[in-house]
Amino acid sequence: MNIGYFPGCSLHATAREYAESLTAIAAALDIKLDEIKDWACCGATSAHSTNHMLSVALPARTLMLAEKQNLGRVLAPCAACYNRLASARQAIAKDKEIAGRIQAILGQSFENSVQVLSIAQLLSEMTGEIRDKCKRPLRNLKVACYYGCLLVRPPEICQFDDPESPSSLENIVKAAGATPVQWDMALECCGGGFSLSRTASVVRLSRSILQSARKAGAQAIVVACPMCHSNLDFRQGAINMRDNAPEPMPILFLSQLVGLGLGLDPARLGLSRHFVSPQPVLNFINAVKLQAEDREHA
Amino acid sequence: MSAEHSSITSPKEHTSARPQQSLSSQIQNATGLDPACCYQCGKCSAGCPMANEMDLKTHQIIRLLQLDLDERLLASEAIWMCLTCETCTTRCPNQFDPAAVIDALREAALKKVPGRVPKRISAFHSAFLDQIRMHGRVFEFGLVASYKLRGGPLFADVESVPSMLSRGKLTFTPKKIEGIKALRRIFEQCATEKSK
Amino acid sequence: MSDLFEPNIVAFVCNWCTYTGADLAGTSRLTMAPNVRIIRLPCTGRIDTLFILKAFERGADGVIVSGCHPADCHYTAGNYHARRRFAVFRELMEFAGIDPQRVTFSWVSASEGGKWAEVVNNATEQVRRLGPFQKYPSPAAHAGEIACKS
Amino acid sequence: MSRIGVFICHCGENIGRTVDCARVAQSLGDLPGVVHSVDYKYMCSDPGQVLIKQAIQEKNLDGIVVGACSPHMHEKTFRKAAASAGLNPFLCEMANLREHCSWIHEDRELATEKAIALGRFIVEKIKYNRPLSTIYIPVERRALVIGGGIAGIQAALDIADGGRDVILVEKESSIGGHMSQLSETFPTLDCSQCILTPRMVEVAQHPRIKLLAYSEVESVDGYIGNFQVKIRRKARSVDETKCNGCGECQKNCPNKKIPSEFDQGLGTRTAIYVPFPQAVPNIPVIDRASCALFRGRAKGVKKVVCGKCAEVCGRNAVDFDQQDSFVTEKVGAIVVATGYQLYSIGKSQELDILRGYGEYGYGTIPDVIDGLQFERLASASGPTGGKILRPSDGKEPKKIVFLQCIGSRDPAKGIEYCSKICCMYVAKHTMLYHHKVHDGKAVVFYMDIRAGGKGYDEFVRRAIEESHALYLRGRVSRLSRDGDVIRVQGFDTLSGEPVVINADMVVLATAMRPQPGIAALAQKLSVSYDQHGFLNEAHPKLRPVETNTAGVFLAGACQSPRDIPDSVAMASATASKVLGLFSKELLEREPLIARVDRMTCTGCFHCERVCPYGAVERKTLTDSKGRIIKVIAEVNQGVCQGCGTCQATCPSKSVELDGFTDEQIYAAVNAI
Ligand SMILES: Cc1cc2nc3c(=O)[nH]c(=O)nc-3n(C[C@H](O)[C@H](O)[C@H](O)COP(=O)(O)OP(=O)(O)OC[C@H]3O[C@@H](n4cnc5c(N)ncnc54)[C@H](O)[C@@H]3O)c2cc1C
Ligand SMILES: Cc1cc2nc3c(=O)[nH]c(=O)nc-3n(C[C@H](O)[C@H](O)[C@H](O)COP(=O)(O)OP(=O)(O)OC[C@H]3O[C@@H](n4cnc5c(N)ncnc54)[C@H](O)[C@@H]3O)c2cc1C
Ligand code: SF4
Ligand code: SF4
Ligand code: SF4
Ligand code: SF4
Ligand code: SF4
Ligand code: SF4
Ligand code: SF4
Ligand code: SF4
Repeated sequence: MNIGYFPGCSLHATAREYAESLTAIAAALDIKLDEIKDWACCGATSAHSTNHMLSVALPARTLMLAEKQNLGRVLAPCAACYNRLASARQAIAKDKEIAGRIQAILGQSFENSVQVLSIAQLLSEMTGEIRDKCKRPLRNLKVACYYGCLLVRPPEICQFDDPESPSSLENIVKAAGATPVQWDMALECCGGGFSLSRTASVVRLSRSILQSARKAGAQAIVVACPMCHSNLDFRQGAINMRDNAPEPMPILFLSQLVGLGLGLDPARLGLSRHFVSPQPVLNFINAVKLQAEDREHA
Repeated sequence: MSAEHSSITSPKEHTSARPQQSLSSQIQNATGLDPACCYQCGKCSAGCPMANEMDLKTHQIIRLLQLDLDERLLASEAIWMCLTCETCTTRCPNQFDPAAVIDALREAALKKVPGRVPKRISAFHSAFLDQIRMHGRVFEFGLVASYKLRGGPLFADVESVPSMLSRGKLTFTPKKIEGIKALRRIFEQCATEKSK
Repeated sequence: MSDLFEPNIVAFVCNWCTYTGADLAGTSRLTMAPNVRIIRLPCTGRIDTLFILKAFERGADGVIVSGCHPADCHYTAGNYHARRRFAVFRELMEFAGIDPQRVTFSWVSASEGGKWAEVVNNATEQVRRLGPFQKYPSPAAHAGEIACKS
Repeated sequence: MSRIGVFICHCGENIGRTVDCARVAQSLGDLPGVVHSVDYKYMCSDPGQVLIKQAIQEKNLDGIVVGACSPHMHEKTFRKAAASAGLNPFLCEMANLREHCSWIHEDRELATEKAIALGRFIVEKIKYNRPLSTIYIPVERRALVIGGGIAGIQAALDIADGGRDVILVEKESSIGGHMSQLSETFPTLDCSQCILTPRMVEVAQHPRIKLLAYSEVESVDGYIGNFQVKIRRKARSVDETKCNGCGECQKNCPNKKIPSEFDQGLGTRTAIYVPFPQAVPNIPVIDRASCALFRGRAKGVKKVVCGKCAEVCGRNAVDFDQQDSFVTEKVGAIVVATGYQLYSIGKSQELDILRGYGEYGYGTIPDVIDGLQFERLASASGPTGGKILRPSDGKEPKKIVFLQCIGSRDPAKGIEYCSKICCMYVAKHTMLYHHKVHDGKAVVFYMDIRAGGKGYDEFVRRAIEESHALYLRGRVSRLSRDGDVIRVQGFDTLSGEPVVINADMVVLATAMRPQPGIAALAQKLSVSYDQHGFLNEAHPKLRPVETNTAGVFLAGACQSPRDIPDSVAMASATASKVLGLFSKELLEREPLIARVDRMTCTGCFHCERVCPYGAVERKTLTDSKGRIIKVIAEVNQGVCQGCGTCQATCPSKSVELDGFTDEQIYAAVNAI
């Protein structure tokens, strides 16, 4: 399968491991990621907080480039980028006037024909393949699937999964062989874009997410957004210090978990780039493997 | 009580129709949402992750807008506190969209009372957008540097730079996108776009 | 056309809303132009658009059609069917050479005496401005008129 | 050749001041066909009427036109006068020279001219009037009541007490409706069963009420005074004529773990069961979907799996082979009293516009219950014997949270209306809770308190002041499970504070919705309903218990959410309407209705499509040998209300509305 690819700024830098793991599983699942040439940043919170037109125009430019490249569907692995691209697409589709103004600003016409997909959407389509190729090393690994605020919301934009009790990540995780836990904070916001400007809020919000996952018995949290990852991973040290340093909670990108499930080499999945070491997860996998081998020998 | 004071503390008197230039009609034009459609149930504030930190809760923001108390509203920190997590919008029983209204209010505040916008937040947004304008993409290292230069808290987070570097998460050398000229034009055009 | 032209206007109104509203205008002693003559029908649903054409043929200069507000029809839905019929009729009118301004469609409820007076006065003014209705121009005359203008 | 008389009234000075009445009389007198024309000071006075009667007789008039006030004022008066002088009343018409002329104009010249024109219209029109006679329709003086809740029970009893026979059809195996499930009722807190049971028994014993429980209306034909109703009697599997309600069968049924509908799933019942001990009729029914024997049969098992109930029945009443049967009843009026159901917050909803409450767990959190479930917990005859206990672990909840307006006033979830009664029953619930759990705390999240009614607001105040319920103004954003408590994440807009409560139990005051299947029933009855399925009254203020279909009436919560006092008042109002209809053997109708010309009707049925009342029927014309000639339209005289829409629509001008025929109207228009 061919699909357009909008990495967004973080996948080139702070969330490099997300990009690496994504590339790795794409290869394993026969997906060809076609990066949009010369894409620009979606503008993120800073654009939509300060200039509505800009927040539509920046994604529109990228969508236009994708259209020129004949990409029917584009994957935006970052939930925030996904939200901006999908919102812009809808704003243009819904309102003829906006569409006209955007075309004027871009100085080019375009059809707004490119569909935007989140990683949850894309992998939901592939659960069959994942299950087929799964090597089952994740058996009994308990993970908390964290959607964050924007992966399935607002429903008018996403039109995918249930905005209040979603199940797509759980289904993907199950296909990859792991066991999702029942928990309470799957949709609560982690503090998103306040990572730099209001760290205290991020710490407060991310902390309750980590606590809830821990309480539910999760061994790792699976995320589908670089911002969520950075808040839960990078900030976790500070949080754990306040919480009397309980066991650190590894935070895995969905692509990393799927990669592990497919039996890919952890080194190719960028696991070493995390602040919270995912070693406990790897140890668990090894233990499972050993057990299985034991059983085979016996 | 001075006239100025009373204009802040009591709802502005409207004659029959809402005046065109009032903040509420301006926001309605920008978002297509009529503030009168909010019936002040508070469900938005109940679910808002930032409610505890906001000086005005989400439904109160809409309330002040209904009353056209623009000075108090635009100067409030609360509108900058919103994470645009869309919880309120997803759950509003009246199909209102507080997140979109707050975005529009921020835009209005930047235009009308730029001096009242919290420094570190406006510094962050400016730094962020500057990155895009300069390179087409955001390079975190440049972003952090520029943010600090613009008055973001100076020492916080500096200790993390080396650890980021060691994990290959920061790049020093920004690359410009090819269409940077066209992109800058988009910025210019959007800056001059009058809200409809 | 002189300043003193007094148009002859016929009103087709329903019994329950507009006729009663016109009664109310009377009991409230609202004065209005004397040019409008009411023909009472049970419902606007009963109004055949041919009545309107006939009225012009017989010398009316203008016509008013008025009944209950959309959701208030005494017969639930008669006025709904009437509205659909009149929508088609509007197009027909121009074809028949009748200036659509000569026909006023309105809703006047039983409690809107004042609104009825307004409808009557406005229609009278409007038709007065248009002058007497001559006759249905034959298609040829119609074409000629257009030719002259261009 | 017409012989028309014209009578112009001065109304004292009222007309005479602005209209030259003598000139009007004279001018109209000159019209062809007019043989008599006079003016007089007060036409409606006795001498005025005598004038008319004399003229009719002396001049042998065949039509009279009275130019006076509005026909809405005196048309009846003058038609009666005409009739008493031997002239068909429909040959008398009025020209409105007062309300539509003298009172609204000042210029005497122009007003007089207009008065002449108005008179002329009517004179020309009346030349085409036909004598019409009042239509009489026979009335079958028995009523059908559909639905045996409190509304249906009250309507049935009132009609029966008024001396008319009633057939009461109830789809469940017992009457009683929702009221039988309630514990105590606002605003007086009397026990629901205590006041309801005697009425149910009265229904069963009333000689004029025929109770058809476990039955549904299959089809309805006919019209006011003459309905034919086919009723399906669903197979109970128990012979009603034999069973004496001893209850042995239930006791011995091995299948005891079926969730009881009556207890809202909080208790259990057997497969052969009566829903509750006071059921009327007190005859069990076998729930075939749960009965072992029938399940065996459905699976094709040869062996008879069970049959315990039949074995123990001393009366041989159990009949596993019973089939649905049908009865047809002829009735003159129908009362619909099908009541309501509650909004379910679950994920799947039967209507597209409805959406469940994911933020409240879609109904998956065990100790989140609805109002009717709370009623069952609070009811002395309920599954817990009246103790408030959590369904999950049977513990007494010490902190209980009530959420109002769930599903109601929530356009996002598909319902914008207020359910009207929940504010009251939540207040009641906090009181019942306070009485039963002294050390408990009740918290209510509300948006507004709607307690309009006699003693209602006082009732809510008592809940707050005496039962110490804490009322917080705001909606709740989310309910989530946290161990064995429910985390309630709400807001109090009055203090501006977010509120998080760890509750032991949460009660949702969910919206009242019409009964399932109401649309199908409404269509059978040609009754309209709103977008939510509540049945429409003919006029919200002036005809609140009638529908637009003559002879079909409404009672209770099927029309909109309402409480017991309102349901009962409405039922009694409906009964008085029905008794009024039944007060005569023949129903009088104004003859101003439509008629189809059999010769010219082409059978296109445009008329059928536009008639707001479904009055147009299809009739097959056959020749003497029974061969079909054509199918044409025919107007049912009992149903037509005389709007004339059919006539304006008919392409071949084959349908005429008496009183307003094309001839009559063109005559008036020609007189311009
Ligand atoms: C939680 C709760 C608490 C309440 N507490 C109070 C209170 O304290 N005081 C008060 O005044 N009110 C109270 N009410 C309101 C009260 O329940 C209603 O006002 C009342 O029950 C309405 O009566 P009804 O006969 O119109 O409808 P229902 O009680 O719903 O009866 C309708 C009957 O019609 C039958 N039926 C339905 N469809 C058909 C069909 N197609 N064919 C044949 N039969 C059919 C049903 O089986 C049912 O028996 C409460 C309501 C709720 C939800
Ligand atoms: C400002 C206002 C606005 C309203 N608007 C609406 C509305 O929009 N919609 C709506 O549905 N309702 C409305 N209402 C309510 C409505 O007015 C009442 O519901 C309705 O008028 C009640 O009718 P009634 O016949 O019971 O009483 P009334 O209208 O009060 O009639 C009672 C009659 O009895 C006569 N009478 C009194 N005592 C005696 C006696 N001892 N002997 C003989 N005769 C006596 C009185 O003179 C009077 O004629 C409104 C009320 C108010 C105050
Ligand atoms: S949830 Fe919606 S209706 Fe309620 S207060 Fe917030 S914006 Fe207003
Ligand atoms: S979008 Fe903003 S206001 Fe709404 S819930 Fe999220 S943080 Fe609060
Ligand atoms: S008939 Fe009418 S117009 Fe004549 S006196 Fe009587 S009320 Fe007045
Ligand atoms: S045992 Fe027989 S008589 Fe007794 S209740 Fe059951 S069916 Fe009726
Ligand atoms: S046959 Fe058996 S299971 Fe069925 S109702 Fe009778 S006793 Fe119960
Ligand atoms: S009655 Fe009260 S609780 Fe029920 S919908 Fe209306 S306001 Fe809400
Ligand atoms: S519209 Fe006229 S022609 Fe057609 S079926 Fe009806 S009566 Fe007959
Ligand atoms: S007059 Fe009106 S009600 Fe009667 S048949 Fe015609 S359309 Fe139906």
